Amino acid sequence: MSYHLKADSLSKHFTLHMLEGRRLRALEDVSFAVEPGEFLGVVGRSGSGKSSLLRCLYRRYLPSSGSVLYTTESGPVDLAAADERTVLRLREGEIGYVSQFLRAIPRTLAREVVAEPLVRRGFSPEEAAERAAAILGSLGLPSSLQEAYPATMSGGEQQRVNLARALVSRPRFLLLDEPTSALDPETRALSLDAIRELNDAGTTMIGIFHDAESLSALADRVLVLEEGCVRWCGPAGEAAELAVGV
Amino acid sequence: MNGMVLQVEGLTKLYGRGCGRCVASTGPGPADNTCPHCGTVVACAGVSFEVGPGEVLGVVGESGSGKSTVAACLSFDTEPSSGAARFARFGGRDIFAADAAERRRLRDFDIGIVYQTPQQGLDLDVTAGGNVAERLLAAEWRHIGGMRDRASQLLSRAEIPVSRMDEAPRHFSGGMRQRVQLARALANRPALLILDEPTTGLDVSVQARILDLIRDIQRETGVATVVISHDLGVVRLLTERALVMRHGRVVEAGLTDQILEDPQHPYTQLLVNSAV
Amino acid sequence: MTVDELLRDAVPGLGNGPGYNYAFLDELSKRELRRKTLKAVSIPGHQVPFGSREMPLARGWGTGGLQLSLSLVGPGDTYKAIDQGADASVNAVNMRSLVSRMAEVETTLDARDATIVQTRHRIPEEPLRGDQILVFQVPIPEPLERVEPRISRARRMHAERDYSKMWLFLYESVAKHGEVTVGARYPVVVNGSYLMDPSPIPRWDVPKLHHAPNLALFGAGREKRIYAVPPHTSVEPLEFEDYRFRVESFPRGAHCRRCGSDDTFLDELTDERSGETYFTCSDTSFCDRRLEERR
Amino acid sequence: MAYTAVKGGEEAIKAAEMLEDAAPGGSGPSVEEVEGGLRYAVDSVMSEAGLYAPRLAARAVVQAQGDLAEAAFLLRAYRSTLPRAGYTQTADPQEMRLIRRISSTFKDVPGGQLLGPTRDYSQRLLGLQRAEKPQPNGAGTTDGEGRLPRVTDLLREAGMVEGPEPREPGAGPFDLTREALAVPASRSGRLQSLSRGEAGAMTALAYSSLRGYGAVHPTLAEFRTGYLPVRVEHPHLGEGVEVGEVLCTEVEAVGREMGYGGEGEADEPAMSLGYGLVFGRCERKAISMAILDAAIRAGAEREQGPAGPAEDEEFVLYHADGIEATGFVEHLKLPHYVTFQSSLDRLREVQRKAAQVDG
Amino acid sequence: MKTFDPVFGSQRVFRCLLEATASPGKVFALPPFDVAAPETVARTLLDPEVTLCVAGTGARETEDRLSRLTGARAVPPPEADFALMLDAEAGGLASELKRGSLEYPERGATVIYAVVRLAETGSLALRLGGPGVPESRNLGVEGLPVSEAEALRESRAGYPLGVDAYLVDEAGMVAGLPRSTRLEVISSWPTRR
Repeated sequence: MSYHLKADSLSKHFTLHMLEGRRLRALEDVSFAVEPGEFLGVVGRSGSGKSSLLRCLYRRYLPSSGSVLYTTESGPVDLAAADERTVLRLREGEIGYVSQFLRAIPRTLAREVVAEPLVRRGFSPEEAAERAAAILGSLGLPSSLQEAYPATMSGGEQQRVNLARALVSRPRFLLLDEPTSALDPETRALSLDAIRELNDAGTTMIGIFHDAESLSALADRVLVLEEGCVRWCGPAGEAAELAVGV
Repeated sequence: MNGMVLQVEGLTKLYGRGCGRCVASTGPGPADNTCPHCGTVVACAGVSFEVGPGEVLGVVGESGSGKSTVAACLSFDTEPSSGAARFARFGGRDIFAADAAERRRLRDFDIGIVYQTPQQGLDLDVTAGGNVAERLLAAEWRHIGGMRDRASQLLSRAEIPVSRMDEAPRHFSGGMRQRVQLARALANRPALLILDEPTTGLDVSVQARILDLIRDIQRETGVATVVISHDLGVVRLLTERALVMRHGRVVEAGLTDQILEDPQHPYTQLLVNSAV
Repeated sequence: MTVDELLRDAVPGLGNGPGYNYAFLDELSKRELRRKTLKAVSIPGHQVPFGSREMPLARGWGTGGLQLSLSLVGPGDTYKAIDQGADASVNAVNMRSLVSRMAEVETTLDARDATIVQTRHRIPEEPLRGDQILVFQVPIPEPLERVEPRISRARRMHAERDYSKMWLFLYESVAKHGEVTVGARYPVVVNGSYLMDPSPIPRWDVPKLHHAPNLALFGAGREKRIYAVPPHTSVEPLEFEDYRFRVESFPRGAHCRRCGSDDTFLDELTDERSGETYFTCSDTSFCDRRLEERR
Repeated sequence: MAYTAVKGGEEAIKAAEMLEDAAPGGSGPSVEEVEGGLRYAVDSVMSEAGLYAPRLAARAVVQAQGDLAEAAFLLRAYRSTLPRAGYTQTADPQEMRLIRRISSTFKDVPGGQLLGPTRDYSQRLLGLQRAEKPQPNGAGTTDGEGRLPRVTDLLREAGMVEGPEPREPGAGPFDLTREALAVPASRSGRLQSLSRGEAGAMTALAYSSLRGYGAVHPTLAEFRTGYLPVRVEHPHLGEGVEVGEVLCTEVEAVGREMGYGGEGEADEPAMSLGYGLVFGRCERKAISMAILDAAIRAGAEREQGPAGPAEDEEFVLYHADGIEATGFVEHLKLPHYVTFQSSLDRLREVQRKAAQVDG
Repeated sequence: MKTFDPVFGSQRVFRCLLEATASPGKVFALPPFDVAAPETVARTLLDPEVTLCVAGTGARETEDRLSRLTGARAVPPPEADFALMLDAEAGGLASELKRGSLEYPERGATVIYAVVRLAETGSLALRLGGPGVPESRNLGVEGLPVSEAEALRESRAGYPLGVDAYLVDEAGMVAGLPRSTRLEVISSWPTRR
């Protein structure tokens, strides 16, 4: 079976030096794989390690052991061990990440925040701005707000800016950490449409959602985490009987 | 050089006579950088890193960690005790082995530096335009009109009103002085930009504007940049990779967001958790 | 035995008054000056430090030029001294009397007859020939002194030919005043290499140094440095493409009240009675000759 | 009219000299009277001229009518005409025939304090009557045979003072009269330069260091005045022959500026040493010299550079020479009308441009 | 022949050297004395303050004599302020001499080559340029190997560092080759001796 990303015995422990070296285990021996174009949902109770997993995959956390084999356009790379420059290149070129909270660039207009990845890929500022406006519009952010600083926006508005920034460059692989949690049903639907559209176009995705509807609307398969360990992994339909932590 | 702009290897700077035991007797282990045997201060030792085209590397640490010594060595303000810094624009050769004339050329053309204190990087009594023009003059510009055009471009890019071009920075605010430094550092399109605590000591709002400016200009010019700062916010905003220094040694290196969210070294954890 | 007798016995040379060698300086001092002079000529524009001796003139009163002249002169020479262009100016008179007394040389007021011309602040109007040596008295030999008072740093700047601070000085004067404001002592580049202070000659005289047929020697006694411009050597004033070097200009119609010249460097004077401004040639011997010729 | 008249400079100079010679007043003291009676003036002139010749110095004082700067200048100018007949052997100040020896480090110093002839400790009352010259009892000097121990040697043995500076490599000491001094100077170059410095300038600079422009505030480990034997190598026998003696003042000052032990010693912190040696009884100058020597070395070691002008070697050495300083200050009396004309030209041009802009 | 006089003899020889330095490659006649021409040059410039080395046939004897007469100290070539090459054909000296530093280029050595003959043409033909030379000037030398001319040229590659040279021939003619002079060997063939 060809995979786009394969985690093998991935573990993440924290050593808290300021607290007499206390150790926390966030992930333990996690293994799974995602096929190209597949949408893998990650579920589990709060504190089960969902976000830690996504962060390890994006290398915002440094995995303690195990590997994360990722198939780039030019061959496999172990994201757990790759040098920083490789990780940065992948982040720039093909792996997107939407965090739970906005980590936008301060003092930068919403439209510029979204346009920036395009500019960095060589789009002209005008075209990047146009595409940014289009995607923000499709997520229901009025153009008046597009000319404002995201830091001044509501949680929902911020979340859409965040999502738009990830979607606009149409990455090959996208990590979604509760990208719609603060949205009202109407805009949530718009967001899910945009995500699905990209997924349909071939982007492989791993996502955490706070609600079962979003999950069932998008996920092909589901990975269930419990206290940092994989409890179950299988087709989305079969997961219905499992308790989905919200 | 593997396409790198700068490769620093084993950079070491001792202040004092040295006794052969200095490096082994100092660093994060003994938690000191003064040699107990001879009193030599080991400002930094064994510092290695590389910077690629368009990259921004952060060097974080508190005062005395040796981070500014790294900047001082790279800008020839101090002579390293050992180590090398291979530089693409210098044909991949070690800049510390450069002779005086080559060093001046490197400083004039290829390495731009912004110091924490403007009086280090500027002549406060020479006009803002003159401070920029000095770099151009070093590059053998000999047309006053041409230099004034270029200087006003650079200054206005640095958000200094052109109307103040013929005023001396002594009359400028701290933030404006830093912007003049930036314009001057970029005058000859350097291949490497070194920012040594570029916003330290400025008001928060002034800091923010300068950081935005630096980020924008860095993006526009694609100049490989090393940012030295004790301020994690500065490093978070400007850099993608970072080194953490303490007692003259690099204690941690990695992706900036990883260092900030998942610091490994006890000191880095302390630093991250000390942010107010 | 008196001190004088003791000294007379100890000192070789001629009978130039008790205790003084030929040309005042002892032979070892002359030798050092000569060695340094040859080095200065070999590295045009470079300031060669030397162990400047105290002279029977105050420091700052031309001891450098005097030491050079005294190390050069021999019985076959004819010596001319000018100050501000004038042979009769106090400093020039003093130099001439000292050199003629100590070295028994001919002196002259006519630049054409001199083998050595010692000068303070001027180059004679009469073009010099290849067999003549022009010796300058230099108060401040360091052209970078205007921008860097520290000798050790200025020396390093010369070593690196790092003259951007001097250029900046000129840029600043244009930025502030719309014009390069350097009057005399205009900085020049010799042989495309070293920045040099031509001593405080007016800008009027600077072009005369460029590819001159004669050797020019510069002596700074107090600052203890010798430098030189060999014949046929480029001497270029610092200038910008859009702000060219210009010599002094005199008011339209200005001319020498004595000889009528309007192509010489003029001194500006005020008529005591009428209060009017008038001009005379700064080079008095040249003026005398023109006056003679016109009669 | 002015001294710049086209003709007549020569005559004007002669006339000026005559006026000076004919200035009112008595004939002044004789050379002998000055040599014997104005001893400090003679010492000061010898010291600043760098030539030990009391008779010639007295003659210079007479000729300069008491202008000591002028007198030092006359003597130094004369000195530069003298050929060098040979070199003396290195003198050892330990051999000094002392007339004065003071140490302010310890209450009771080995060898004892020798106040010698001085009014240091008397009231400074301007005498309004001519005093009788007293006849002192005793020779007033040590014989130079029974060497007094050196306080700095004692301190050094106790590890309190830094070791001697290592000898400079090369043939011999720097010769200030033969080479131009460059900074950083060798120690021999620096000491020679200071030893010929102008007492007033050096006192001012040393004072600035004591006042906090710098941090050198030393204690006088030893202050000695006396006659130092001068020896030259016998041309045939090869051994040293004493050819005379010179009156000198020597000062060794130790400071709290922390240095380190000397070559090969443990790297223990120790006090640093400043050294001064001058011709004659120029006591102020000798002390100032020791302070400046210490200050310059402290300045060179400071990471952030000199803490004041007195610690800045180039500043001190290039400005302390009285002959150079007075000459250049006085040269402003010479005509400068050509350069002035050139400045006028520029000023007018700038004014013209300014007027154009305003108009 | 006239005895070399330290006061007036030196003065005249010095003026001749000064002219030769100021007009490189131009051939001047040294005033004749009872001393070999290259030695009059040495005796004009040397004194106890400088160092000397002599190379070539009879070097030792000449070195001793010059040391005694002038007080100059004899040292190995890399330390010498002045070098005298009695037998220029042996070659190999210029590359050993000191060239000064960027701050003190004048500390570079001065070398005096005793050659056979100086003229406008010679077995070694040099084309000169630079300060003191209007346009260019040719100098022919008999008795200076091309390798030495090349070594001299190489010594100035880092101008202002370099070695200054005087060529003195058997007829008492002198030509200066200060370091500011550009040297080009335009032709050479083996010399007869």
